[in-house]
Amino acid sequence: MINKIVRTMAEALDGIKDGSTVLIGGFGSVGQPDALIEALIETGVKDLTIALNNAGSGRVGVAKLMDNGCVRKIICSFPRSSDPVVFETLYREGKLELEITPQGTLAERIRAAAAGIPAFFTATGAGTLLARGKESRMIDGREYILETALKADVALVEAWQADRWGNLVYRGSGANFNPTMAAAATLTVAQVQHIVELGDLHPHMVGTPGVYVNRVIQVDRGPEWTKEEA
Amino acid sequence: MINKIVRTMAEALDGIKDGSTVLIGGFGSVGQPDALIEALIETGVKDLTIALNNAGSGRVGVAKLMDNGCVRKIICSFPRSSDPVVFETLYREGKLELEITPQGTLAERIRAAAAGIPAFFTATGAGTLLARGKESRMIDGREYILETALKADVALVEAWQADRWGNLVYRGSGANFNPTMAAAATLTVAQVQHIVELGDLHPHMVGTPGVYVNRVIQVDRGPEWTKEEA
Amino acid sequence: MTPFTRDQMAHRAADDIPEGWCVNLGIGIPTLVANHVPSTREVVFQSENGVIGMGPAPAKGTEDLWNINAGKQLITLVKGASFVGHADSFAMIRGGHIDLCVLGGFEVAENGDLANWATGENDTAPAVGGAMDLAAGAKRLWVIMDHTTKDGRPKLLEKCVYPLTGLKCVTRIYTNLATIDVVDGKGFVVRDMAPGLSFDELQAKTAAKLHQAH
Amino acid sequence: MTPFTRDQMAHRAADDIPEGWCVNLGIGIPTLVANHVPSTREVVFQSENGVIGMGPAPAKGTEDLWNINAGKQLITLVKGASFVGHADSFAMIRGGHIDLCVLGGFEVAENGDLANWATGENDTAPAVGGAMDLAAGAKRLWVIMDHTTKDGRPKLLEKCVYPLTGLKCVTRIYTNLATIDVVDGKGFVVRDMAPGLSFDELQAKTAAKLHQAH
Repeated sequence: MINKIVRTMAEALDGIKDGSTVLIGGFGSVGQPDALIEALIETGVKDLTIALNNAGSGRVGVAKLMDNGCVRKIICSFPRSSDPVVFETLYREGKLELEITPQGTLAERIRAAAAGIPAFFTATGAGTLLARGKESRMIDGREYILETALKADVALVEAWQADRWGNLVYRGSGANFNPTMAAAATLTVAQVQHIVELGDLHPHMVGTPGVYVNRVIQVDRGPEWTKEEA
Repeated sequence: MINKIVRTMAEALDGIKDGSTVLIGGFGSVGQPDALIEALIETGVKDLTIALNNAGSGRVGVAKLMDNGCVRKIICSFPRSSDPVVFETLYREGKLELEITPQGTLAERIRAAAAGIPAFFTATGAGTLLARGKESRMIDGREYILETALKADVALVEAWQADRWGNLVYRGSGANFNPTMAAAATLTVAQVQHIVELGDLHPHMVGTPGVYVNRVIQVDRGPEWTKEEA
Repeated sequence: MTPFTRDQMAHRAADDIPEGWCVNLGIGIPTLVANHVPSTREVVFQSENGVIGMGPAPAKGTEDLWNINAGKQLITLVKGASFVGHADSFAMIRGGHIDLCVLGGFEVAENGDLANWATGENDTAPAVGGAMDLAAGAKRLWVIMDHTTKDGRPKLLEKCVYPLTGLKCVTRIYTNLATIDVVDGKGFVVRDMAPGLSFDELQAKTAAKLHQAH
Repeated sequence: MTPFTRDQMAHRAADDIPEGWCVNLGIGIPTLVANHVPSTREVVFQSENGVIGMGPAPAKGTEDLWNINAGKQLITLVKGASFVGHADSFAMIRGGHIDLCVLGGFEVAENGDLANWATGENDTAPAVGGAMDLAAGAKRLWVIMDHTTKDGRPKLLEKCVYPLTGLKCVTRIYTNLATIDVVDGKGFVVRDMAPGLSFDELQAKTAAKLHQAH
């Protein structure tokens, strides 16, 4: 019997090594795997490269991960979120390497990794500072730059429902980076609000087929996040 | 009020010109816009380049489109379907140009057109006859070939349900090439089994957002196709 | 002379959006544009985090924490809304399926170049978000911004000084002083101005040649 | 000597598929493999037209015309099944997420090259389908085919004669005479043979050196 459901954070994050590249889902707090991030901090892992949209705010979650010295490099589109105190301090002190990638290029580089596309051309960023050092090419009279796949060792994602095959259903705008990241890593771990019986998810509602998911852990995100679908 | 629903095939196919590139959805008969293909034949349009997975079977549908001399070139992965009599005759007589593309590369070239990616590298076909004339490159020790976006003037697709915004819901394995093709053409026309009120489609069940669709026409595909969802 | 307020700037842009367009609104004043499109005119608002068909902010007590826009504000959905993931959302943007994007700006050049993400090459940790994707992908790009900086320097220039977001992408600018089209091969063409403002006064606050619309 | 039947070939391959693998089966004998995986062992069958979690053919009267496999045969779904479109389905294939693909073959070379789509450079209208994508993308590629052509020519060769489908992609071959691993740097290694067949007899029907497994 295929059963990807694990009961403890130790099992969920087993085997994540120093120096790994980790994709972290979510856009703002929506679809962000908070509990997995907390547990990752507790493992004491070092020298991570993390890729996600923002660089955390305040001193919790991703900010705390960086604050605790777990992160060597961050690949993101928008490091200045609402309260980027930890990021700005570490970056100013030269303790954090930053790779800025346009948000759509970030999503597409991860999608490319998931889809076996090592590199693709895009007009995004052509002629700007972010094109520096990148191959460029005129195609049909327009300039494009070559962007490369962003493959990862680990993806931490969040979803609304899962079954024991690891099929994931997202809620509202909670998909965002999650389905793409789930498909682009060697080890994908999903934090979910609800676990349901196999066969209870509608085949067309599945946002991430279980093929992409290695481990699922149920985490109650608390009363403010528990509102059921209408 | 946005209303993409049209009542006649003349409205549905208005403006399709000789020499157009037309994407035709479906895999086998599932998700194939039969009625739109029939109506396209009746317009008497000429010199089309059509892109789809198969080259038709028997003397109906796509085969009839070719048989009536509407098609100059076909881009597909598998021209030899169950009864490819029309294709084989025209091809042998030199009346039809053929571009064979691996099925996944066909899908990805159409997806690239939809996504603003003019070209991408893939390992599919590298080192084979289908790599002839294509740029190739070693990336991380593996050979890849450069494939280009397949953009189209028209996409003819089929779906289960639609609303007046052109949102489409697919059924069973009926999505196949349809959502990708719907997003890759200047003019996208959808043939659907059911039209529902705006707001009746679940936001997560929508396989093609209406943004991609220009016209919707309701066509009853007949009793064998009308079985409702369980 | 009475400059346009933030809401007036947003309202003027909203007036120019026809029914049926799919529109992406940037953070700040651009977000206000949605409030000024009358509910009788159907415009589809897309957010780069994968929402197609955003409605206004939710009434107190009806918030759904799962539904946010690109500025991470809570939103509602309209009938006909759908969700996609980030890769598909930016495929929609990059692939030219957004009829209009409205962004804020630091500088706009007369050839349509936009600078709105960094204030210098040595900017500490510049944050680009989805602006470059939108600049490269949207069918039309309108900028809403003050005509000059707080200390009075023009933001409409012959050539941008700050690092570019996109090249030749801006097609119209709504400022607190005027509405200006960016016309290929010609430059800035003034559509209209704030009440009481003369063309010469507007030209004096602009570091590139202004043209009068015919 | 009793050669393996088509069902025996499929059964032998099925026996080697562990629980949990995601498997894509080609048209022909490979499709039969699913029938030989016991229902107590969960294997996820993927079809390139976007079905993940195919079950057996439907019972008469329960057919759903919307659910077909890559061979366009009617299928059922198992619990846990999901659907994607073609672009996502081939992203799954090309991206290395399919544990195993089983295909038919015209020829396999001792370096793992596969030819299974065209019989010559002047082939009228060759039809490739998804074979090249699967050959390039699947983690493992097994081939099920007769050991020789109908007129007795070997199909296991030092080098393929027909146009290639994929390079160095085949990892195991199930023929009507033997099961043979393709080992990097070594070539064909025989795992087992049909009852009553000697190694020398098998070598005589093979146009490349066979190695005995230790």
